[in-house]
Amino acid sequence: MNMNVNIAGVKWKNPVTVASGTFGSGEEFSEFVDLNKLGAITTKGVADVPWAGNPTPRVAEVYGGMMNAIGLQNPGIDLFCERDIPYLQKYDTKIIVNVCGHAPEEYFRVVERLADEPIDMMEINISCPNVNAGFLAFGQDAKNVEKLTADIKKIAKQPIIMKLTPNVTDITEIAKAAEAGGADAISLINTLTGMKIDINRKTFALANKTGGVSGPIVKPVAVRMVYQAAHAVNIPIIGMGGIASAEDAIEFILAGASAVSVGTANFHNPAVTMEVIDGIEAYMKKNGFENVADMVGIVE
Amino acid sequence: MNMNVNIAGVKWKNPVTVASGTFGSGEEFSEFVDLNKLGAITTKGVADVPWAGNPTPRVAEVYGGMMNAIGLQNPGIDLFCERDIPYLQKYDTKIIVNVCGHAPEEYFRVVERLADEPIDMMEINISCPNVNAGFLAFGQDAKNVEKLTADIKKIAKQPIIMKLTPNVTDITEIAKAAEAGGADAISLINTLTGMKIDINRKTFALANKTGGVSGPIVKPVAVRMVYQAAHAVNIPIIGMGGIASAEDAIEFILAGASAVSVGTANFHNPAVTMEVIDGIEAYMKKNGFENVADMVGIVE
Amino acid sequence: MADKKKEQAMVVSQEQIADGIFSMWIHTEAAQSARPGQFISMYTKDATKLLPRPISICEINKEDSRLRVVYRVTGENTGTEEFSKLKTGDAIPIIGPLGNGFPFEAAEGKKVFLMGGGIGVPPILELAKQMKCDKKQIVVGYRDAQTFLKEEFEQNGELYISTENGSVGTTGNVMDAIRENGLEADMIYACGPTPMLRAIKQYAEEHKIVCYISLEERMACGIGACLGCVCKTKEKDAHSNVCNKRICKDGPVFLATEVEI
Amino acid sequence: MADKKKEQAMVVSQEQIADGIFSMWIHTEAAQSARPGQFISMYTKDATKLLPRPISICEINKEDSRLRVVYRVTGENTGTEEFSKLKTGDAIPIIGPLGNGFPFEAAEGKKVFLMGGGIGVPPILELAKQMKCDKKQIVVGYRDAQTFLKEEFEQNGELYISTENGSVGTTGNVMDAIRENGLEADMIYACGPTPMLRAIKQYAEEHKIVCYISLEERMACGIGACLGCVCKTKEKDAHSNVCNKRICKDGPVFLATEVEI
Ligand SMILES: Cc1cc2nc3c(=O)[nH]c(=O)nc-3n(C[C@H](O)[C@H](O)[C@H](O)COP(=O)(O)OP(=O)(O)OC[C@H]3O[C@@H](n4cnc5c(N)ncnc54)[C@H](O)[C@@H]3O)c2cc1C
Ligand SMILES: Cc1cc2nc3c(=O)[nH]c(=O)nc-3n(C[C@H](O)[C@H](O)[C@H](O)COP(=O)(O)OP(=O)(O)OC[C@H]3O[C@@H](n4cnc5c(N)ncnc54)[C@H](O)[C@@H]3O)c2cc1C
Ligand SMILES: Cc1cc2nc3c(=O)[nH]c(=O)nc-3n(C[C@H](O)[C@H](O)[C@H](O)COP(=O)(O)O)c2cc1C
Ligand SMILES: Cc1cc2nc3c(=O)[nH]c(=O)nc-3n(C[C@H](O)[C@H](O)[C@H](O)COP(=O)(O)O)c2cc1C
Ligand code: FES
Ligand code: FES
Repeated sequence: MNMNVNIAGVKWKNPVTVASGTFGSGEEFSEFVDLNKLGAITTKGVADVPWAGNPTPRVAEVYGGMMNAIGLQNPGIDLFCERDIPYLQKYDTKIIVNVCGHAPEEYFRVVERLADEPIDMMEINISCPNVNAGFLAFGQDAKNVEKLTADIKKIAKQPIIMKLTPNVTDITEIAKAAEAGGADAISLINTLTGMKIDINRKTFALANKTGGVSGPIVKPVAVRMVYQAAHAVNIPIIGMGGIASAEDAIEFILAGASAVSVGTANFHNPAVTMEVIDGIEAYMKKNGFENVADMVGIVE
Repeated sequence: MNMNVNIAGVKWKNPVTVASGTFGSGEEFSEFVDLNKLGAITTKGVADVPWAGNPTPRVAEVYGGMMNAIGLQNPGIDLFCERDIPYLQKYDTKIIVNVCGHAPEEYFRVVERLADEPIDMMEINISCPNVNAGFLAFGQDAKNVEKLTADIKKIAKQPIIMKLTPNVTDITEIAKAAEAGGADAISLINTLTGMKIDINRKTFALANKTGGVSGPIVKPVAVRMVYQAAHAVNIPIIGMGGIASAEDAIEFILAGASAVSVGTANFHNPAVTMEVIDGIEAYMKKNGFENVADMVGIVE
Repeated sequence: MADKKKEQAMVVSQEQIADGIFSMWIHTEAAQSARPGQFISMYTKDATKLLPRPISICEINKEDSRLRVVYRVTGENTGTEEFSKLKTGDAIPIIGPLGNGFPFEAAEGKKVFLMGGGIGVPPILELAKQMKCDKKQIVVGYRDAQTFLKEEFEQNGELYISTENGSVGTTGNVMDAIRENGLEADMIYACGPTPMLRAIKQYAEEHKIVCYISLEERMACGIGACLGCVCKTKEKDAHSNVCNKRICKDGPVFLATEVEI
Repeated sequence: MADKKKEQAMVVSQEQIADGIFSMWIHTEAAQSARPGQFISMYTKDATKLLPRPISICEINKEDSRLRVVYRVTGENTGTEEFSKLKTGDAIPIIGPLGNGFPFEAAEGKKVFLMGGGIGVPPILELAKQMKCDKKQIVVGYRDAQTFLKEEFEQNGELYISTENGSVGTTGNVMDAIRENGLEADMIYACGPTPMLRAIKQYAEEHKIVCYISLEERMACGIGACLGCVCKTKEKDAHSNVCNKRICKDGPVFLATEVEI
């Protein structure tokens, strides 16, 4: 059974990583998960300078999922390079650094700073709905996406994954823009923008009013978008949105994802990634797949 | 306690109707629900001529909701006017006819045909994602929406509700377009486009591949969009998407909906609408609201 | 009006009668008006599973207000798996009886095949019990020796069995059983997987005999409102105004000649 | 490494000790390393409720590997309502112990206030049990006469009670109880609603005494990964590199002077 996947020239030992922001820098989960077993670790988003994030409450439970408006709190790229990258290097797994910013220049600074760091890939989060509330995120406009991707590609030394927001009319348009800009891969979906009102307190559940919806409830939309994107572009896709079991992960792979990320499910069961990896292998055995790559996109 | 609401000049006895397509023509539910108790009955979509709809399977269960790709099967406006409207007239409730079409002319024919029928409002479904697969629906383009609304308003004799799709980047843009076109009200959300893959059979759960996601899992997105739309337009909003209890309905009302529709929940509990109505009244009592209209949009 | 409702039926007894096949008696008002070939919508208590599971009525006991259902557990974490864990006294939310049922009265004086295959076998039992006809030939097909409901069938007609692996009765399917035993009929009632129904429909056409078949489709409402569960019809249907009928409301039993399968 | 896990703890006993307040003993490995002021994440079995419920450890019994939690049922259809229905022998999924706990060792030789309010009262019990200090003054505030855990507190220090409706002890809040009884201390440990903690923090500042407070916030991971549960800090925090600390990981107990509440 061959679980290896090749994502834009980077060989992962299996197709399972974690969704940015749901796994800290990896360290927080190291007591629960053998980090060596993961195909890759995707870190929380990091910006050029430290960000304090949004006021609390920042998280809320909703039926079958959650909402967050963390607001991309992060320690800034300098401390991140000093502390978090060396920590992850101790493990035999690929390192994907998720990058965020308010404006192109902020992204560039982080990408430049990371150029000579021992990381394997970068994931560019152009889709956080919680920053610059009131404005549409970069990632909702195809022209922005193509330009930003192209500009980042000029300075990046590692393969670039553009992470797409699902809050768009036509995901294929955005996926194609990322590809046209030279993205090495795309990942999707980021969170769906939602709202929860506490009818007893007559106020919003989140201080930020809106937040990003994640967890099992977003899976049907996520699978659809991965499928559509897979039929629109020729670069690999990292699929995510509600994956909580091997079955969920396989659904994304059959729809066209070359790899998958597990997010919110880590909060319900910190060891879920191990179960997902083992479950994919069991499915391959049962269904006669030699290579996990042979499963990608076979449901058309 | 005053449960009356005034939606574009039409007085409903309470703010609760049913979501189009989930309640047949009303008759199918009459054994379970006292139709006289509903604020309004919204019929399934009707087109100028009969439509056969999509191949089966047309429905699939997903975690916390369902997907459908009925494909707007309907008996055509002539039989509808002959049979379904007279049936509904027997009840003391408002009649809202949901109208669908593949092209503007098809909508016009239905709207014209309904002009002299004893119905109270029309809801224009410009958002069905299951028709013309591969093309974006009318409702995803603001210019289309404004033009179609304006053209329909020219010939319609009853107030017009434009029903918006959530599969858009910016719901406020579409809501404003409907208002600019002269819509008397808007309703949202229609279904989110999703996909489900059966990993054992290695095929799509729906013959149509994609389908519309509905039920509790869409509520956070629906509440957010209702809130955003309520802050973008001055016409009344009929809110829906995952309402399965009075608490859910109240969440939409506090977010800015003047009335609400109950959809998928009817399949889980055919009498749910009665519980929603009674529960809203109980909440008003407990929270000291004299008029249901006083609750609309108070969480800002 | 507004007299039907989702009710909390009560589990009277439950037993496993074959690998993955369970038989449950429930106490329910629905028993009073139930007919063979009708079904009930059974609901799970898992808050993430919202749609009904349509399950055929296998036996009716009006006196004690009881219905029997026989169903297959289709996998892990399914609604049917949840049902299989219910114990005597547990509540189970249902709606029913639903659908039209078999027009068994039409069989009077006729030589009849009552045919069932796989998990389509159960509804044939109550049909056999209520049917009055000249010659009641029950032809049921199973995968293997787990011929659930066999004893009950033997008490209600002439029983012919086919099994795919040949362990009991005719090796093959129900059509093979008819051929092997040289059976004849002038009317058919059948329930089972689509390939079996297709073969039966063709047989009925060739032999020019009236044939009723019970169909299956994914359902959302179960009461005719959502148009999820349609089948194609040969002629335009008066209600839908297109060539579609609703299996939950207009069926599940149809004249084989009126539907395209 | 990878030695912690979500475990299935077992309910040893459960009783209601006041209106809507339940006390549960569970059998869990977590008892071995637990400290007063730490909490556990309790998970519901409702597949629609995915996030943990953080609940403070109220008592620790290492010998029998047991923890006690005392919690309020916050409403209908909540996770805590589900917990309240658990019976002896039932499994309950938990992660823990989590957080830092009270640094009770620092109290040695000191005159101490151990203060709790409302549903912040429970963690004070194990704290009182483990603390060795010169003068152990337990000051706890309740809404009314339902002074749950009162007997246990009486056995572990000098007990002062305030009730909002004046039915027991001082009428008012815990600060009123201190004033009314003319109490003094040179160290404070407190847990309770934010307004109470604010008042205590101010009191400690005025009296220039060291004060530890236990904070609450909505959590998603409970283990420091999601940054959902932060509180504002006065100085830049070394880990976050901003003026935020994680309540689940860096807390829930903080020096009152280091956080802004
Ligand atoms: C009229 C009718 C009568 C039936 N009678 C019986 C019977 O007597 N005994 C029996 O074992 N089975 C019967 N079935 C099939 C039975 O409905 C399904 O096996 C059952 O719904 C599967 O549910 P699940 O919880 O096991 O599967 P899940 O996979 O959890 O079901 C998910 C969804 O798909 C639907 N679904 C899955 N399989 C089918 C199917 N084959 N047909 C229709 N819906 C399906 C479920 O109802 C549910 O909404 C009947 C079906 C119909 C339409
Ligand atoms: C460190 C810490 C220790 C706590 N110790 C106790 C205790 O010993 N006894 C006790 O009764 N309560 C305690 N609480 C509060 C307790 O966590 C909430 O009352 C509980 O989570 C509510 O869950 P629910 O299922 O009743 O409500 P739901 O409304 O179903 O909860 C929905 C979501 O909101 C979260 N939530 C709701 N209220 C709170 C709250 N006040 N604080 C944090 N999260 C909340 C839940 O965890 C869940 O994720 C503590 C909170 C924290 C942060
Ligand atoms: C608490 C939280 C924090 C997140 N932070 C980030 C982030 O920093 N960068 C990012 O690209 N996505 C972030 N996301 C989005 C996830 O990476 C993922 O795209 C999304 O949650 C959908 O997957 P899931 O349903 O498996 O959680 C965050 C999600 C959650 C729940
Ligand atoms: C089976 C089904 C059929 C539907 N048919 C229509 C339709 O004909 N016209 C329409 O405007 N919306 C239709 N809808 C969308 C619903 O009216 C509603 O907008 C959506 O389901 C969200 O509400 P819910 O989550 O309460 O179901 C349909 C939904 C379902 C589930
Ligand atoms: S299931 Fe809704 S019409 Fe049959
Ligand atoms: S709850 Fe995730 S960091 Fe505290």
